[in-house]
Amino acid sequence: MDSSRTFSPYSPNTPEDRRAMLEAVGVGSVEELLGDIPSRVRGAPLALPEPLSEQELVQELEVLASANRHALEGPCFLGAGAYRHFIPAVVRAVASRGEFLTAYTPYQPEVSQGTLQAAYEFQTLVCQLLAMDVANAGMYDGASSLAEAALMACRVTGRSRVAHLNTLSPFHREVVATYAGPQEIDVQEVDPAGALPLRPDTACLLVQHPNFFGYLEDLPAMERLAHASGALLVVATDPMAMGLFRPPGEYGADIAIAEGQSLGIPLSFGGPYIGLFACRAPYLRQMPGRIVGRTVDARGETGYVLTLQTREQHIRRERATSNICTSQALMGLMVAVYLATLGKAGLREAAELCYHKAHYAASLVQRVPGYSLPLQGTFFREFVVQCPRPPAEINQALLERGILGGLDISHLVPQGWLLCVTELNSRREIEDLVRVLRELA
Amino acid sequence: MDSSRTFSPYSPNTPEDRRAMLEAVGVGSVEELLGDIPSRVRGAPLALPEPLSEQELVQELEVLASANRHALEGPCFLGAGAYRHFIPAVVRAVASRGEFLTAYTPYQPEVSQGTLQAAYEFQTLVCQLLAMDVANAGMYDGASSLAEAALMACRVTGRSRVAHLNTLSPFHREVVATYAGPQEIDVQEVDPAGALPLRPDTACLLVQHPNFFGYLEDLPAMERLAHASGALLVVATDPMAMGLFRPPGEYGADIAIAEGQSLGIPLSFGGPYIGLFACRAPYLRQMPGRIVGRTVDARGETGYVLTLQTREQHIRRERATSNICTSQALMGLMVAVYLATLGKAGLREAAELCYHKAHYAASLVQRVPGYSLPLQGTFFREFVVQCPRPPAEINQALLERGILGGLDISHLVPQGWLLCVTELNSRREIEDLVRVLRELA
Amino acid sequence: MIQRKERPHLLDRRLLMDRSVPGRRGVRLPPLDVPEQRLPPEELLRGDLDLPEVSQPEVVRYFTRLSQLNYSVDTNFYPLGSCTMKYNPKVNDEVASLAGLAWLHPHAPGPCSQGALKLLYRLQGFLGEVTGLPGVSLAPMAGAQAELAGILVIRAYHRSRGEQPRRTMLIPDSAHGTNPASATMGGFQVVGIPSDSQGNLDLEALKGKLGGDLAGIMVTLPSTLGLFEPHILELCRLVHQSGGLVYGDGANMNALLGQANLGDLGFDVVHLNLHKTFSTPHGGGGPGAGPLCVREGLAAFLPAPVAQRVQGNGAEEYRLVRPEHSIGRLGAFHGNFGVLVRAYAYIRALGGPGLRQVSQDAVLNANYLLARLKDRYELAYDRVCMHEVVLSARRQKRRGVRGLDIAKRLLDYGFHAPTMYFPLIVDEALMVEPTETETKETLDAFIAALEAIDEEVSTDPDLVRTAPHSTPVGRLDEARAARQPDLRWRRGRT
Amino acid sequence: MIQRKERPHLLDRRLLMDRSVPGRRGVRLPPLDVPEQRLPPEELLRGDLDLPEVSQPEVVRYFTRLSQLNYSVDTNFYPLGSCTMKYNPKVNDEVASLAGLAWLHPHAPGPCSQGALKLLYRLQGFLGEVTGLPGVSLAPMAGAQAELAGILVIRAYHRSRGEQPRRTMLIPDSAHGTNPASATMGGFQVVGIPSDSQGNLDLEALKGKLGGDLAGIMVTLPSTLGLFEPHILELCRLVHQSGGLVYGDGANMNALLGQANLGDLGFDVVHLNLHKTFSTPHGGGGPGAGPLCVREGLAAFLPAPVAQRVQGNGAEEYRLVRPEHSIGRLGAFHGNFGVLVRAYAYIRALGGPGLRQVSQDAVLNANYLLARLKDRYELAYDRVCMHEVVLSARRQKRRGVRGLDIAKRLLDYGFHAPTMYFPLIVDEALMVEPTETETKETLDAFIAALEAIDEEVSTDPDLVRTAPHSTPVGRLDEARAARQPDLRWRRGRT
Ligand SMILES: Cc1ncc(COP(=O)(O)O)c(C=O)c1O
Ligand SMILES: Cc1ncc(COP(=O)(O)O)c(C=O)c1O
Repeated sequence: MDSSRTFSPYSPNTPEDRRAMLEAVGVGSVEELLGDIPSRVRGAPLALPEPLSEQELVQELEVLASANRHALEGPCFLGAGAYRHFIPAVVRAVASRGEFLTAYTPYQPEVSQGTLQAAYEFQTLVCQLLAMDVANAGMYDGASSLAEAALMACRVTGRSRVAHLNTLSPFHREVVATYAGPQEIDVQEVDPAGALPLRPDTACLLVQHPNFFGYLEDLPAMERLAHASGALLVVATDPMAMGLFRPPGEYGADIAIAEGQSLGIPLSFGGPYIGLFACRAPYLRQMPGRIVGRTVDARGETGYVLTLQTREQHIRRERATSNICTSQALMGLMVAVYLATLGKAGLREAAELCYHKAHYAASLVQRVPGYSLPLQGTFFREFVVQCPRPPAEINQALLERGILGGLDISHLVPQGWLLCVTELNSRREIEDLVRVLRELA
Repeated sequence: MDSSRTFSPYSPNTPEDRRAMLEAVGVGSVEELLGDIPSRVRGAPLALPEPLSEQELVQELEVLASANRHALEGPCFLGAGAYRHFIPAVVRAVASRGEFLTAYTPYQPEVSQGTLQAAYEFQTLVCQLLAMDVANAGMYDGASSLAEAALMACRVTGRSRVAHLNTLSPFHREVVATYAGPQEIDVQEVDPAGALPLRPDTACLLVQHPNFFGYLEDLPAMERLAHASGALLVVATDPMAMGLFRPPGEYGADIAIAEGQSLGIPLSFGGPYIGLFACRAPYLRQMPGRIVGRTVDARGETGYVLTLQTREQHIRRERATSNICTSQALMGLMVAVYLATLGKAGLREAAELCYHKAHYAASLVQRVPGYSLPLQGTFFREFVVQCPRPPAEINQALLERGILGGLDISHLVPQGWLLCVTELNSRREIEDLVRVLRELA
Repeated sequence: MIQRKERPHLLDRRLLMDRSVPGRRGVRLPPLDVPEQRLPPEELLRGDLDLPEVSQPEVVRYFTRLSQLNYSVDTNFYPLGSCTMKYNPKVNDEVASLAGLAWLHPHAPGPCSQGALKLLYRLQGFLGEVTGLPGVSLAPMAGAQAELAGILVIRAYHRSRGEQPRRTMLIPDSAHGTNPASATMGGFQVVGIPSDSQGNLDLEALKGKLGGDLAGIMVTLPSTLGLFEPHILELCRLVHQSGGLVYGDGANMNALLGQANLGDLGFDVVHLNLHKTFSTPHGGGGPGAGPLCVREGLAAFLPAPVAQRVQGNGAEEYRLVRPEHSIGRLGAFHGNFGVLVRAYAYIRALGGPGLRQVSQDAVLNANYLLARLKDRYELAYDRVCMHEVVLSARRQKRRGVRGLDIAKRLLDYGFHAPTMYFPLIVDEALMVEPTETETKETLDAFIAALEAIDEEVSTDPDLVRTAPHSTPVGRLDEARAARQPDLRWRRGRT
Repeated sequence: MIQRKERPHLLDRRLLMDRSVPGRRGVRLPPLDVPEQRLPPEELLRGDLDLPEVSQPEVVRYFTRLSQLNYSVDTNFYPLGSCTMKYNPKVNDEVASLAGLAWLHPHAPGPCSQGALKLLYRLQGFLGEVTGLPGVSLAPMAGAQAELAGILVIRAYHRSRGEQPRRTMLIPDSAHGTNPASATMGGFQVVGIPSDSQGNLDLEALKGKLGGDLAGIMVTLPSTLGLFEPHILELCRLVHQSGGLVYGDGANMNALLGQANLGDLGFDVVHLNLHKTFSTPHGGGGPGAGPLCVREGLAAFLPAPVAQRVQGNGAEEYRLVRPEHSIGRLGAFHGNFGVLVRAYAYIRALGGPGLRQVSQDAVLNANYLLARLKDRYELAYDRVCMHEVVLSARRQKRRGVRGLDIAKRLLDYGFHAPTMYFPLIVDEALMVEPTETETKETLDAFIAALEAIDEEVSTDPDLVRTAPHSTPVGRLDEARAARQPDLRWRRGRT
């Protein structure tokens, strides 16, 4: 009965099929076809665990999954770049359709109009959301989008210095550094308070808005600062905030990027997410990434194709605007379905729910003796709490009560704790949290 | 912000749409269209709970779901007509496709070839499995199929008495009684041991094989018994057992039915399942239910249609072979995908896994002092244990240790306990069970 | 060689068994982890088991391609009259597949199934409220089974009163075929009642059929003509006066949600089709669910089981019980639970006002179609309709094109056809039920298609008569299918 | 009026914004359950937010119909060379959507993410074993990003040795475009190496490029010509001798699974494409995952983070760490975890022998196509191939039909086209990669289609030149798309 270990359920051909094919090829065994492989690198079978049947596989993964505490398992106040939002079932229903899921990049547009039209929708939605002229079909994630935006700004301006505020996510900052370093681009931190003029060789000013700490920046001032030095203004934003706050395009941003995860993509331990990437029209040909365009077919019917490919690596090779190839198309589809489902009123409402709940939580927290909100200004759904004891201790105590607390950012703000509240946090959860904080005061 | 309570996300038309439509209709309000409804039955709004947003709905259902202890949550030894088997992911992937899920009964065959061809496959698979000539596209469940088989036998023979063995599932027996009663058909229990000749007015002998207690019947003897009196032999079987045991067709069954749930259908607290229904060719026109046939289209291409509809209620009305209309088509699809995926070797293996594990469990249980197997013969994956104390107590004790025990059948067999073991029960689960039994001896 | 316009990949229709290759398989099973046991004697064992042998990629591709040959609500408008092909919310499928529901064993003991039982209990309450008939059993697995059950309730009721057996069940000529079939299965004699010139039940004819043998009447409300019976109160009064009960076929409840209390109207027993009114997906022909709702005094006869709430020690507790004089079980377990979960979710999402809006929109959409189409297509009855409108292609027939042809031609326009030739009493019937989940734009496009087809009937009737032209297969030979039944694959035949 | 053969319902291509109707929406949100807070000043708030307003049924129908316009592995054979379009097991999608994985927060503290970290740790080990390069980072989100990361590892390595900067990166002319693009992004000067007449890298040319400025070489193995570089050992030796490192583009690893140890071959750094070799679905262009595997001495430079196992108090514990000299982060978090889960599941389902069988079948399938097609279509290089075969339509071009036309005509036959015009060094290239998950029958049907098209090239070249004819849209005007970019919907334009 153990014969079942010896075949792959995913490969159809049987020993007889193989024999017939070998005969057609005119060889006696597959080994003969592999003759170019030096014999001394062959031999040892792979030391991998025994294959599992599907039943065992599911069991193993269930054990691994249940060894995690996921973000829907109970109250959760973690954010910091990845957000717990409600995802309507239609998003999953659409994105799990095999025709979307198991297609490649749409190289044959005549049989890929589904992927292409969806990407065109995505580009439209990104432009509408960010109030920008043009958008690409999506990048790996928000952080790498920001890095690519910095490189793009250097190409556009011919300069090689990138300035960013000190309120930028440290994760984003690291990724910018990874991408900028090899191109000898200097990455420089500037303090938004002391808004000194930028150095004249600055290609762009990177501003996160809301910033890593959840607060809005003074974008009009940042716009003046950047443009006064001939630098581009690059804004990294959160798409859920776009339901409530003025978009980058209305502040004169030249490039706007965002982590798209908030829009219908599950947390999934950090990925796959998607980077939204948009810019002003004049910079279009310096944009990285896939772009879908509308055109006509031989009969004059509307159709969609990948376009402006001369920017891309497979045409331009070492002179391409980026090396990106496979990106996050399916996530773009999910974003499009999410936004279509929530629509104009829904996104506004979702953003407002986040806003009101976060502000309610903040108002309660700061009334607990010992806790304060050290930062001034307007925040969206995240804010920094200064705690009376190390946030790590607080998180530990919360976890014991089944609550996932905020992110410990005491390395950035003394006793700092970054708390996130979304529409998924009920009033009761918020009040339970505050009760525990009071105990820990 | 609470405007969202006032609309249905499932209905698109807006107040403006409605206004335009009312104008086209030429009335001022929908009320006017409802004028035929007597005013005294109108008025009071439905006293239903407040509508929920999708997010709240999911939360409510999650609470309800988690108030159950489901059969994959830990060791489970319950069977008795509903079985815990592994279901490959492809079954769910296919059955959740909107084109299958949201289609109606295929009344327009030109745009329903998916449903129709799948049903034809299902009919083929049922015939192959049961070794019968023809099958329909499925009935509500196994028990109602047996009832319909009894009625059919009465139509075929012109007789009005139905005999069944006392090893028939009490649930099936009840359903047969429900259907037979109004047609003044007598339902009579016979003892397989004392194989008296059947009364001459007997239309059929109903035999469950494996029977309710998990054991095979002496089908050759039953065949002689039935046919000797001119009665039909109706066999109710379990499709998983068909991977291992001789099928009803090889024993001369005239009608064979089965509960199809074992073949890729989740337990779902008892439904939806599907009844498999097959018979010998001469009785085809007395068969209830939908039947799909192969034919050709105007261009001579193969196509499938609902056929032999003159048996059915929508044509024949009060002279129909049955009143069945909506049945369980989607479950038939799931069965077809399941059988295609397991295939010939897989179904055999799955059945053997059940057999060996159940027999291993039986061998251990009967070695525990105080426990015995009161029944003789060959069983498949279920067997009756006679316990040293009331099975209810044993089940309670098991539950406290996280194990779902067997079905208490002490009303049928003194201290009787019906234990089911499938491929999903690991050796360890079996041995844990036996350990607890020993404690309870 | 392949034609310019053909879609060859949609035409590889080989069956699984024709694709079977010895040794292929789609899934691997776990190894045996217990000592191998002795198998029973050979003569009990199966010899050959002739099932397909295909790999997993082939299974996925085969069924995915089959699915693409289907028309569905998820792809376009499905105005199939009497079937209420409304949108099936995706979230309902998701909640029904939560492991705590989808993997709950039907024999799970009470403490292990409180969530499911509570759901059933609450759903019973919801449906009792919707119909105005508080006794509810969720056991029937579809409308037709509910009809049988309801008929048996009526039978049991009469028997319980110890009178002489009442054997007559009145059924209007417009009734769905399941009604007479169910009545017969329930042991009654079916007596037909004609409709009058307005499409209403002929009250005078009814009066002639009343009497001591009358067990009851099966009425569909609105009728299958999409019309609300204006004499319904009188009808119920008359039947009750004769000692009969009134059965309501609730398949058309989408017209009445929140608009009328069926109990107040005089119905004694009513079934609902959750797969119609309550948006559970039809699955290509099921599963459905047909809850049976009865007035207080009949609850003891309901099919088993029903869910009950009891005050346990302190906390409330739910359990399944068998009504005292139950007509019995209809299936091995508790009905199509997975369908019931979806209906529960639907009701919770909409609430009372939402359900009421459903029927309003359903009626408005139907009347919009009626108003816009009646110049081109004759109405079966020229009056306001409820949730569906029955057209007649009489006028087109005079120009040589049948309703069937028009239905088939609609497929070319990308729409599903209406229900054809039902109700039987309407010549060339085309029964159109738009449902509330369609947009005005979709209705407009459908109207435009029917108008264009009416043009074609004049300008190019042959185009219509030979339709459909753009579907995966052309018009199918149903006569041949019935004459030479080919109902299963057989080795060596193609 | 509608044409006989048209499929109008597939042609309603209106965009969401064109379908938008004020007041419609697809989902209801929960009511606010906390006291309403003061909103910030008006000037910070958004004025109009111009998003579509559509109902839920419309969303489902719109995207379902879009999906039906797509070709996919789930529908038919997808022999797109270099892309490894193999079957994507459905179970892998299911396990990736388990709540414990799909809803795990990336900042979840260690004790809350042990299952995920263990999975990552084990997957690193599996991939180290598969490549023979034990240092593994799962952070790169696709092949191209892994290339950049790998290039940066090479850069960091050279820097760590304190030598003068090495700036030259050698890249064969057959390389995928991502290689030169990544090398440039990594700060290197790209120097091309030609292929010889056998399709092998020209060793003599290589020798001429070696020297003190050499940072390394990027080699694809098998090459994009589907050929195994016979001089690979020599090549690696030469590069190493010059102080350079060898980067292996592992996109074609499907040919080598279990057949060759890349570390033993001499590679220093290799990326894998999990969305190719390890069967994770391509999603219409991602997400992918591009783990980077390096030899022991380079592990300290790997991109952050990597998973590590530590012996906690008694029990083992997993955590994410930043390698000591890491080139840094590539994304905000830990890579495309959801993709990694699927690849993990794939490896667990197949094990060592299963993976080895994969490459054997992939190579056999490709050679079968080669053997059966070479009489009709010229081979780029007339020798045994690995997992893919590169044909040339030179012969057909002489008859006036280009490779592009043949590719488009294949769509009419229900097959996806091969990769066209790549590698750039092959005239009229048609690069065919069957993968191991296709049946012999499918390959035979594909061969028959290519044979039939070759006939058509002689008998009816125009039929081929104007193909495709049966697809949802005809041949698209790509030049116009690039000349007049129309990249988004705008109000008032259609
Ligand atoms: C009016 C009417 N009654 C009864 C039924 C039978 O319901 P079911 O198909 O659920 O058995 C139908 C179904 O088409 C119907 O339209
Ligand atoms: C040979 C080769 N290298 C690299 C890549 C780039 O990989 P990705 O698309 O994952 O970025 C590809 C993808 O097509 C490829 O074929």
